[in-house]
Amino acid sequence: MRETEASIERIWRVAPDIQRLELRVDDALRHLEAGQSLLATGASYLREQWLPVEVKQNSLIVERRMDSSYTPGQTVSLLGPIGNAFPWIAGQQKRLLLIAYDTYPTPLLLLADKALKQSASVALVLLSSAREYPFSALPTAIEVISGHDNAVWPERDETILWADQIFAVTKDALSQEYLSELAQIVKTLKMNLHINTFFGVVNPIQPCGTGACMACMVRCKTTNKLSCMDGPAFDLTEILLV
Amino acid sequence: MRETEASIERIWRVAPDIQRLELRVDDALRHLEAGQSLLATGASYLREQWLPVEVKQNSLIVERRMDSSYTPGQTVSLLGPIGNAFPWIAGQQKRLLLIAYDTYPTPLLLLADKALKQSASVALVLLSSAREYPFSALPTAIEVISGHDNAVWPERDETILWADQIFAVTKDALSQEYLSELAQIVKTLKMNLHINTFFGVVNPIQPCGTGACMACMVRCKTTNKLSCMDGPAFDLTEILLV
Amino acid sequence: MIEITSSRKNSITVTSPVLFAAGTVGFDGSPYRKLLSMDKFGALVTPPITFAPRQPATGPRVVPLPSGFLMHTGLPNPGINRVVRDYEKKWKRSVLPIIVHLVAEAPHKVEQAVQIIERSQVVAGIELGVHEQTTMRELSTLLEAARQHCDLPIMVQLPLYNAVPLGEVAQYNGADGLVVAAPPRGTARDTQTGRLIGGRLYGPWVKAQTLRVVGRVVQYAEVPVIASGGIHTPDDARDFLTAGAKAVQLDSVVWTQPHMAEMIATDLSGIDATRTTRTYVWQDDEIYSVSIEPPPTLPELPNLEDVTQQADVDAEWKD
Amino acid sequence: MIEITSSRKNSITVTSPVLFAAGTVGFDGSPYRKLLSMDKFGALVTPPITFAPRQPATGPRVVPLPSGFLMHTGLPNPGINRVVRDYEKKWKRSVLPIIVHLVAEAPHKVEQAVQIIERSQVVAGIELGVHEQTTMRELSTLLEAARQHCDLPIMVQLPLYNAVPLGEVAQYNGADGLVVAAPPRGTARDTQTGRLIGGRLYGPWVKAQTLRVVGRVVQYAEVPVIASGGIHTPDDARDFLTAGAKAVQLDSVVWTQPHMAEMIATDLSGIDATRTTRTYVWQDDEIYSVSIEPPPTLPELPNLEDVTQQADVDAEWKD
Ligand SMILES: Cc1cc2nc3c(=O)[nH]c(=O)nc-3n(C[C@H](O)[C@H](O)[C@H](O)COP(=O)(O)OP(=O)(O)OC[C@H]3O[C@@H](n4cnc5c(N)ncnc54)[C@H](O)[C@@H]3O)c2cc1C
Ligand SMILES: Cc1cc2nc3c(=O)[nH]c(=O)nc-3n(C[C@H](O)[C@H](O)[C@H](O)COP(=O)(O)OP(=O)(O)OC[C@H]3O[C@@H](n4cnc5c(N)ncnc54)[C@H](O)[C@@H]3O)c2cc1C
Ligand SMILES: Cc1cc2nc3c(=O)[nH]c(=O)nc-3n(C[C@H](O)[C@H](O)[C@H](O)COP(=O)(O)O)c2cc1C
Ligand SMILES: Cc1cc2nc3c(=O)[nH]c(=O)nc-3n(C[C@H](O)[C@H](O)[C@H](O)COP(=O)(O)O)c2cc1C
Ligand code: FES
Ligand code: FES
Repeated sequence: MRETEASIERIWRVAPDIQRLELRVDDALRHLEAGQSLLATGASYLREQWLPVEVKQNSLIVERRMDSSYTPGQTVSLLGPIGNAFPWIAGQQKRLLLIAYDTYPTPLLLLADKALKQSASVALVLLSSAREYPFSALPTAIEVISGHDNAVWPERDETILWADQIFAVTKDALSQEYLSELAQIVKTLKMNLHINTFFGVVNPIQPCGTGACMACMVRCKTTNKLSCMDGPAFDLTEILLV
Repeated sequence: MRETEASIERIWRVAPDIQRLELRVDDALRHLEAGQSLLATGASYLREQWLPVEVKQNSLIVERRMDSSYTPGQTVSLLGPIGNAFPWIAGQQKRLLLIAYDTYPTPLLLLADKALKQSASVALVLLSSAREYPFSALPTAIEVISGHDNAVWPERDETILWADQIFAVTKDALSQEYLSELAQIVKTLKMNLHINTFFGVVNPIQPCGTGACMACMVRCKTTNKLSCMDGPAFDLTEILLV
Repeated sequence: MIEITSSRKNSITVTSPVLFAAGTVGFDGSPYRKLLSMDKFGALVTPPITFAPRQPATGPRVVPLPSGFLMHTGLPNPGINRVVRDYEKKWKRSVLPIIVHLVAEAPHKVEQAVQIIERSQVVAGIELGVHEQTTMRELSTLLEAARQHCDLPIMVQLPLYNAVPLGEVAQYNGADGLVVAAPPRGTARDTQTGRLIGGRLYGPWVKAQTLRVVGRVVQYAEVPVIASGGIHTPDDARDFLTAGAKAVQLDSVVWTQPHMAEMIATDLSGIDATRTTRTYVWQDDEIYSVSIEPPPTLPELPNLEDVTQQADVDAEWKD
Repeated sequence: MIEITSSRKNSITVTSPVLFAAGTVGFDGSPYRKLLSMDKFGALVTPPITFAPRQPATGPRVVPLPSGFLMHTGLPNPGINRVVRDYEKKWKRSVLPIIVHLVAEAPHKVEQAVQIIERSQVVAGIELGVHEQTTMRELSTLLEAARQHCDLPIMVQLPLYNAVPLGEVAQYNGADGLVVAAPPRGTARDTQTGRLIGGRLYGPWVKAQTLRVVGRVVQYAEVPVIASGGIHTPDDARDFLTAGAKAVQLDSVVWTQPHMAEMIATDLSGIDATRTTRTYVWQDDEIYSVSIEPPPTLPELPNLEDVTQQADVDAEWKD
C-alpha cells in the first residue's frame, strides 16, 4: 500500500448517472487485481473508494457516480491498493455467478472482465435498484439477468446450481440480512454451503483503509476480520451472519 | 436586496493570479453602482464578496483571485446589491485620487471606470503588495502611481493637494492604523479633514450582508454603522480612528 | 398552534415551529423583511441585550473555518433601556412574537431588566442567555432574580457543554422553556493578522453535537425544549422535532442561505412534510447498544446531574 | 528530548512532540509502517482497551459529515490480557514508546489492568480514557485505584466538554499528564438506513473547540498537557504548542492524509519550523477584551472549577 498521485486523463459517461475516469497511475498500482480498490481524495473529508473496472498497460479505469465532477489533467491522491484479490483462480472456477443487490455491480466488473478473458462463463444478476445499471456498460460476453426487488430472479435455482463460484455485492447497510437470505437459499439448493463457493463482497465506508481504525470490522466465526485488510470478499461459511 | 441566481458566461485571466467572470444576472442587479457588491455562494461556507469592475447592458463583470475555479455555465446564488454607491457625484469632483494599500484595487475599479467615462481625471496609487496588481488590467486613461511599502509615494503631497476626493482601500485587518496615518497626512496638507473629501472603503468579511449579524460594525463618532448597510465608503471625518 | 413555553397564563404559542435564533434577523426582523416571508416563521429572538450599552469588539471578528466560521462581535447593543425605547413601536406592529434575549449578567441587573421588558407590554417572552461558566447555583440565583417581578415566560438558553445539568437546574427554578443550545465557543487564528480570536462557532457540523445534547435534555424536560444549532436543511430541523423538541431556532443558515431558511419554515409548517432519508423513527435503543455495569466500589456520589439532591448527597459524602 | 509526563523516575521522554492519538495506527503501528517514517513521531497510543473483550458495534459505524465524520466502532478489542499477550514482543521491538489507552471502567478493573500492563515491562505509560459523564469524585476514585500498584506514568484523556474541571481533579489526584481532549461526541443520522448513530466526531473544525479548552487547562496545569483534536496542518499543531501544550496527538488526519501527518511530524520536530500565518505570539489579552464584574449578591459559591476546595465551600454553603 502506498499514497501516490494520479492524474485524470480522460472522462466519459457510460450512463446518465455514471462516469468513468482513465487515470495515469504510479507504477505501484499497475498490477491491481480484481477485488482491490483505491481510496481517493475528493470533495468530502473522507477518501472515496474508487473501484477499477479495467486495468490497462499504463492506466486504470475507475467508475464513479455523476455526483462529483472531474476535469482532465486534475491530480488526485490515491491510497492503495486496498484489500485482496478475489479468491477466483483462473482456469479453476469456470462458471461464475455475480449478484448485485440494490447497488451497482461496479465492484464485480473487473472480475467479470478478467474471467471472460480467461474464457470462463459469467452470469450477472441485477436485483432491485441494481437493475438501473446500463446494459451497455457491461461486456457483451456476460449473461445479464434482470431480477426482482428481492432475492428472486428467473431460473434462480438453475443458475445457482450451475455456478462454480458466487460473488454477491449488496448495499452496505443491508448486506447482513440479504447475504443471510442468499446463503440460506444456496445452502438448501447445494445441500450445504461449501468453502470457497459463495462470497459476500463487503465494502463499508473506509476511514483509513490500512487496518487501523477498525470501522470496517466484519464479525467472523473464528476471529473478527477487517474488510480493508482481509476483504473485500468474505467466504459466507466464515462470517457470522445475523 | 434580493437572493437571485446568476450564470457564469465567460471566464478569462487578466493576470496569473486574477480572473474575471462575466455573469448574466437577474434584472434586479442591472443597475449596480460603483461601491456596491454581491455575496456569492462558493466553495466555503460563508458567501464570498464579489466586486463588479464593469457593468454592461445584460451582464456584470466581477474580478476574483485564481484560488477558486469556475466553469462556464455554472450557476451561483447571489445576494445583493450590498451597500451603497460611493458618494462621488459625476461632474462635481473632477480629480479623483484612489489609493490601494496592501490589497488589490478591485473595489475601486468600477468607480474609476465610471469617473473616466464622465471625463474626470483619475490617479491610482498602488502601495505595498498592491503594486503586484497588473497595469494591463487597468483602464489606459488612469494615471497609475507605484508607491512604497508604507504611506509614501512619489509626489505624494502634490497628488493629495491636487485631488477633489480621495478613496482608499486597505487590507481589512490593517485599515484602522493605515487610514489613521493617511488621514493625518491629509489633515496636515489640506489644513484639515473636510467632509466629503476622504473616504475609507471598508470591506470586512460579511456573514450576512443584510445588517443582521453586526460582524461588519464600524465605530463612528455619533453612532455605530454597518459596512454592509451604511458602507462600504466611510467619510474619515465620521469614523472613530484608533 | 404550538405552545413553546410551559402552560401558564402568558404562555407563548406560535404558528410555526421554526424560529429565528438570537441575533439572526436583528432587533425587529427588518434586515430580512424583503428576503423572507416572515409569516412562515414562529417567532423572532432579538440579539443579546445587556443592561448597559456595549461597543463592538475591536480587531478581526470573523474567522472562516472548514464548513463554518467563528464569530466574535462583542455583542454590541445600546443597552436594554435604549433598545426597548427604540423598538417598542416596531415590536407592537410585528407579525412575529418578539422574544428578548437578555444577557444574564449580575442578578440585580437581570431583575431590573426583566421589569423594563415587561413594562413595555409588547414582548412575548424572555430568553435568558447564561455564560458558559455559569454554575448551577449562579443559575438558580439568576432565575430567582428574573422571576421576582416578572410574569412573562422566561426561557433559558443553555451553553452547549453544560446543557444537561444546567437545564435541570433551570427547570427546577422556574424556567418556562429550555433552549438547547447556545453555539459552542472556540478559538481560531485569524490568518490575516495571525491573532487568536475567541468566539462562537457556526456551521452544519454543530448539529451532531447539539442533537446528542437535545436527546439527553428531553429525557427529563417537563417544560418545552427548543433546539438550536447547525440546522441547515428541513431534515435537520425534523431530526430535532422527532427527538422531542417543540420548536427549532435557525441561526447562520439565515445569513448564508436565506432561501433555504424559508424552505425549512415552509416544509416544517406544512402538512406535507417530506423526509429524504428512510425512516422517521427515533430509534433510541439502536443507538446505544451496550449496557454498563455500575462502578461497584463507589457509593451514590454527587454527580453533575444530581443537582436537585446536591445538599443531601454532600451530607452523605462527609459522613 | 521532550518530557511529556511529570518528572518522576519513569517519566516518558520523546524525540518528537507529534504523537499518534489512541487507535489511529492500531495496536503496534504496523498499518502505517510502510506509509510513514515512524521514527519522526514521538509515541504511539494504542486503541482503547477494556478489561474484557468487546465486539464491534452492529449497524452503520461511519456517518460522513460536512468536513468530517462521526464514527462509532464499539471499541472492539480482545481485552487487556489478550492484547498484552499478543503484542508484548512487538512492543518490545517498537521504535516508538508504547502508551496503552486503558478504558476507565470500574475502579477494580482499572486496578487490575494497570498491574497487567506494568508487569509486561514493555509499556512506557498509560493513557486512562474516562467517559464523558465521569464525575469529579469518580475520577479521583479511578485514579486512586490506578495509582495503587503502578509506577508507570498515567496520563488522563479528558472528555472535551468537562476537560477544565476534570483536569484539575486529575492533576490533584496524581495524574502525570493531561490529554486534552477526547473527540466530542455527537449523534447523526445514517442516510442509508435512516438510523441515528451516536459516536465520536472528527474533522478540522474540532480544532477551534479544543484550542479554547487547551488554553484554559494550561492556565492551571502543573503536569504536561498533550493537545489532541482536529489537527490537520503543521500550523494547527504549532498553535497548540504555542498555547502551552508539550506535545500533540494526531488523529483522523493520519487516516485521510498520511502524507500530511508525516509533514506535521517533520515540520514540528525540525529546527526550521515555518509558520504560514503572520505571528507566533500567543496574544492572550487581545482575545478577551472585556473585563467582567463579579455577580455582587452571591457569596463565593462552589463552582465546577473549584474542586480542590469543594469540601470547604460546601461547608460554607450550609452555614
Ligand atoms: C463506567 C463507564 C465507563 C464508560 N467508558 C466509556 C468509554 O471509555 N468510552 C466511551 O465512548 N463511552 C464510555 N462510556 C459511555 C459514555 O459515558 C456514555 O454513556 C455513552 O457515550 C453514551 O452517552 P450519552 O450521553 O449519549 O447517553 P446517556 O447519557 O446514556 O443518555 C441518556 C439516554 O438518552 C438517550 N439519548 C441520547 N442521545 C439522544 C438523542 N439525541 N435523542 C434521543 N435520545 C437520546 C440515550 O438513548 C440514553 O438512553 C462509559 C460509561 C460508563 C458508565
Ligand atoms: C457574569 C458573566 C456573564 C457572562 N455572560 C456572557 C454572555 O452572555 N455571553 C458571552 O459570550 N460571554 C459571557 N461571559 C463570558 C464567558 O463566560 C467567558 O468568560 C468568555 O466567553 C471567555 O471564555 P473563556 O473560557 O475562553 O475564558 P476564561 O474562562 O476567562 O479563560 C481563562 C483565561 O484563559 C485564557 N485563555 C482562554 N483560551 C485560551 C487559549 N486558547 N490559549 C491561551 N489562553 C487562553 C483567557 O485569556 C483567560 O484569561 C460572561 C461572564 C460572566 C462572568
Ligand atoms: C455579560 C458579559 C459578560 C462577559 N464576561 C466575560 C468574561 O468574563 N471574560 C471574558 O473574557 N469575556 C467576557 N465577555 C465578553 C465575551 O467573551 C465576548 O466578547 C462577548 O460575549 C461577545 O462574544 P462573541 O463575539 O463570541 O459573540 C462577556 C460578555 C458579556 C456580554
Ligand atoms: C467502558 C465502556 C462503557 C460504556 N458505557 C456506555 C454507557 O453507559 N451507555 C452507553 O450507551 N454506551 C456505553 N458504552 C458504549 C459506547 O457508547 C460506545 O459504544 C463505545 O464507547 C464505542 O464508541 P465509539 O463507536 O464512539 O467509539 C460504553 C463503552 C465502554 C467501552
Ligand atoms: S477502514 Fe480502517 S480498519 Fe478498515
Ligand atoms: S455583514 Fe452582517 S451586519 Fe453587515
